[in-house]
Amino acid sequence: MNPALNAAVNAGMAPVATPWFFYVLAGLAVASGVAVITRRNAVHSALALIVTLLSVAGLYLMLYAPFVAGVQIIVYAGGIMVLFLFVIMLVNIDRASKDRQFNRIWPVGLAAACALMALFAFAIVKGKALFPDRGLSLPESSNTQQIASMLYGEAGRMGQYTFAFEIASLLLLVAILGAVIMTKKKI
Amino acid sequence: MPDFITSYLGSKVTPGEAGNQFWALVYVFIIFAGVALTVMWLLNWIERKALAHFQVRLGPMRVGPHGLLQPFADALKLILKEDIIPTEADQFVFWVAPLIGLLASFTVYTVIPFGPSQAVSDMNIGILFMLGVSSLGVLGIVVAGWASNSHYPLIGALRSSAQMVSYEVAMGLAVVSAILMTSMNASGTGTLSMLGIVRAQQQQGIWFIFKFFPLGLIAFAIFAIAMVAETNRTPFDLAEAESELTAGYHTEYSGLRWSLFMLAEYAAMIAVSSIAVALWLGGWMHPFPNLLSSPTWEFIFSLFPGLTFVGVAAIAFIGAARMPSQSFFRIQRIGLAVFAALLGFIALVLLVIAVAGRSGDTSLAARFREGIDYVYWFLLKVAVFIYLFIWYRATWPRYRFDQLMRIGWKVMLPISLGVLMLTAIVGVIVS
Amino acid sequence: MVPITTLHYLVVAAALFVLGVIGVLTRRNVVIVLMSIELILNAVNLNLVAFSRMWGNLHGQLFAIFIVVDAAAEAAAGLGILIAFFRNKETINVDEIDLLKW
Amino acid sequence: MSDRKNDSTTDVSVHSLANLDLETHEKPYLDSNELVINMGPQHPATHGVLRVILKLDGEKVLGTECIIGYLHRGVEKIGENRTYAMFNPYVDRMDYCAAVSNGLGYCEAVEKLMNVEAPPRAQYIRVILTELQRIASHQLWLGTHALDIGAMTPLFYTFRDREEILKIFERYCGARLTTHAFRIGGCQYETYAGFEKDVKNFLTFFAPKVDEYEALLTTNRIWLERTKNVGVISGADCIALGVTGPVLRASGVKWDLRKAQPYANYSKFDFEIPIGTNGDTYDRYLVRMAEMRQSLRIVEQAVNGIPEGPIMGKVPKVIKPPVGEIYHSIEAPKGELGYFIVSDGSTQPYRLRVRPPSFVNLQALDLMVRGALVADVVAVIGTIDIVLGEVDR
Repeated sequence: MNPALNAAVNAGMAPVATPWFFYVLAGLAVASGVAVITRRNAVHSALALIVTLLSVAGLYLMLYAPFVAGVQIIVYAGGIMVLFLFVIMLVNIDRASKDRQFNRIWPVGLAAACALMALFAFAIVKGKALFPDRGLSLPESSNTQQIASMLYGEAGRMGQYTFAFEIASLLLLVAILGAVIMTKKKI
Repeated sequence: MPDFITSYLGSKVTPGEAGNQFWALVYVFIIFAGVALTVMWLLNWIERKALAHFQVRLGPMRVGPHGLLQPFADALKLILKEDIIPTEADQFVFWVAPLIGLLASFTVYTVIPFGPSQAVSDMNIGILFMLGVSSLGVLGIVVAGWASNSHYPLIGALRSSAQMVSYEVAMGLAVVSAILMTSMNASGTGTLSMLGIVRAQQQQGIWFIFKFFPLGLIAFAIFAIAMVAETNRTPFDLAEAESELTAGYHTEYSGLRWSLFMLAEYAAMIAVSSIAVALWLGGWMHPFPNLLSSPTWEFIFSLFPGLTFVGVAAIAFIGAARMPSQSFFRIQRIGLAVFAALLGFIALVLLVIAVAGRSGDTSLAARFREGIDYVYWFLLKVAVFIYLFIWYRATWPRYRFDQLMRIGWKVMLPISLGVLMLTAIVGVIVS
Repeated sequence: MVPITTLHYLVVAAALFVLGVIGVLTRRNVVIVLMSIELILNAVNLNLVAFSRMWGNLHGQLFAIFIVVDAAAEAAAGLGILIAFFRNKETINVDEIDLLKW
Repeated sequence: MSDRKNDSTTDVSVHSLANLDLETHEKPYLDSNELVINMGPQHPATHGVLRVILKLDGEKVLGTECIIGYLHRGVEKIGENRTYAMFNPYVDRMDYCAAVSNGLGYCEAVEKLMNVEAPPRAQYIRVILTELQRIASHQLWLGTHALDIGAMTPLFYTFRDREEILKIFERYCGARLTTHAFRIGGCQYETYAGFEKDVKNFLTFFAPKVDEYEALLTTNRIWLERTKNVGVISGADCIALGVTGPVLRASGVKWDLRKAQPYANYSKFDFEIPIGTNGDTYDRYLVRMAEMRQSLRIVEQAVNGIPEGPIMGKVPKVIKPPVGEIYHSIEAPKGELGYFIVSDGSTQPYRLRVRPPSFVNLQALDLMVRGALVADVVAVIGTIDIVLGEVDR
């Protein structure tokens, strides 16, 4: 890189991953997460969930995990959410959105969630020391290659996760078959 | 400041790689504005003219010489039209749907490699990002169909979502086989980066369409078919099949919102064509980069951009000269002549740059020449695809939904899987 | 501005997790319950990736990928069950799914 | 006509509209995929203002109901309030894509009622113009049908060539679409100078154009997939429903009124009746393409053999047919076009009834699209070749 460019970078054109960026993404994720569980209309919820997923993908990018971010976008936002929308359209939700939205035991559920939140808060506050303030920088540029070599192994050696990977594919196959059989009217 | 600019122009990396937000923003702006203008004006005009000439008619002729200003008139009309939102529609979703589609198809442009340093960013997961983001476009369509709260748009949306999800599978497998080819080098590591894929073709001295001869071609053909389905164009335009679903998912849309859908669709056309060019047709490289790489040939190829503009300018001049001689056409004739002169001036500038940048390797002109070359060859290849899109539209009827799904799952998917496996096997044997 | 540490990500993940739990425990609409489960899985993923960064290895990211696969399987199966259920019971309210067979 | 009566005993299940159940949803919330949509009256592919109510299961058509009458003008009632000659232009407005054929049928019916005959030269002119009109009508059908199936370009090709026919009409009688070309008893106008040359030019011009259309479509894979085995109807079903014209012939029934009950000199011309075998949309396409070629043959023979002589028969100034009734039908481009006229001896018909081919053929729609997909409905509506002006009258 040439010196002028370096100077320009140092003069305030900081790299993309600024704290500011984190707060925007985190805020978006949480705010639309709230929208997911409060919206009356399932399509609105789904759209809010897509925003959450995309902001989480952004957080992955900030964590130097580009491949996970890509997978998140392509599988979650592009695949699973389209499936969700498809199903929401198939099941007529007009009546569902006029129904009561929360079940009868919602205070209990909320209390349980609050307890969980308290637990998390406790753990985070007390266990601050457990999470050292270090961001070991992973080499972003070879992220995909490293993941690949862990999944598939290299030079004839089986990878650490090859077996798990195969099982995951089996799980997907079973899920597909199950979904097809369950949705068929007549088998 | 000039020093800053020249120093940047000398940089061999993309602004994203250099971590230079300012230049990245400038790039994003240039590319988005360029794409929007190309789509709105050039693509619109060319599609209507080409289609008209396929169909033994003239196409737009009135607004501007040979209808050159027609797209602007149309854009103005669409902007001024009443913005209708049906009462029964879901207001917010109806409003946001075209923006989703637009955002998805424009975000893709951040990783398109117009040249080795002529891209916004060289993302490590470039192709994955592209496929992912372009698959988000379907959300806009689905949501638009749902929000209209009307039957035709709903059927259009259902069709479109099923179609896009199905063809994405074959498309992804074809892309994977191209990515596999990038790993056929000494170190055996491939890449997902768009720039990296083109560079791999450069290093291996072959466009991937010709690699492992029939395999690359088949994968490319699969992609070329799937990308037509991805962009909802004829013969796979079932989502907006005019004769069946009136207008499919955008039946209830009008005015500006409708034009946003069109903008998104055409931008997506350019985007997927760019993927095809980058993955199989050598991206920014001129033809036969390994054979014709001597300085003389470099010079000859660098003349092409200028000569293209000379040709276009000549066509425009001939058009001006052939205008009927009534006084009514006088203003049009003058307009066309001015336009031709403008094109000629651009041609002159390009030729001057090509000649001036020939000698040195470090001078500013040389870098300009290189940049222009890269972008020119890339865009030329993309233009071929755009022409093919128009040609398809003029030639073919539309598939039926079950046939479309059958082709997607029973023909394209097995073939692309087979090609992927064969590519892997051949790659292992070769290396 | 404070530099972003692992703890920040943990807080975000915890918030998403709790939101997901609230959704699962209180909503009636099955589709939204399934979406809340996706929220929970995302929170877990975010934790894993943050820890992966903290420890400087990729195992966390790999787990995140496996969880995405799992989420896809879960969504397919869950929505399949939902459609089958909807066809038989004419409802998508989770508190009306109270019979083991019908 | 008699043999048709015999065949009508053939057992076919004509689906009644009652089993469509549009109003009563037994399971309204249950079958998530069931959808009732209105196709038309404002829809790009219903060829005017036809309204088809489709009951769909996803994309599959469970049933259809045609709602017609949006273009009803009471043509038959108008006929009872006009003199015979005054009513002649009205028939052009029924099937406005084949106005000349409509006029021919009406004029011949009245002539038959009055027991006069048009002179030979008039007969030849009539044959030339009606066969040209048949080509024009089929061209219009081809263009719109292809457009329905998604091929844009044939529409412009056919309109370009149809223009040549319309030019001949315009030069002959001043009008292009609703021509009012014939009069009761013959023709009003003598052919213009150069008429024969124009027609012959058209013959040489048009023969390769049919090949051009076929080059675009006949072996096109997508066209084949979209039309083969789509909208299949058997010959027996056609006869039971009264379906005539190319739809009937594509189902393998060799029935053409030009051969079966020759009128207007058709017995003098040498031509073939193209028939299909499967009765699907593709066969109907092939039959119509072949009919265009046959029409060219007829026009060629007619224009070469056109005799000299008067063009108007001996018809009184005030047309008052004797008391009686008459049914006369001709082979219009779309099928059997019949006129039933009851005369009470006055200057106006006592009752006038038209048997329009489009109206009768449209009945077959439900039979042809049940179990097919939405896209097939459009293809079948196109292939039946309806004109709403004629369906609704």
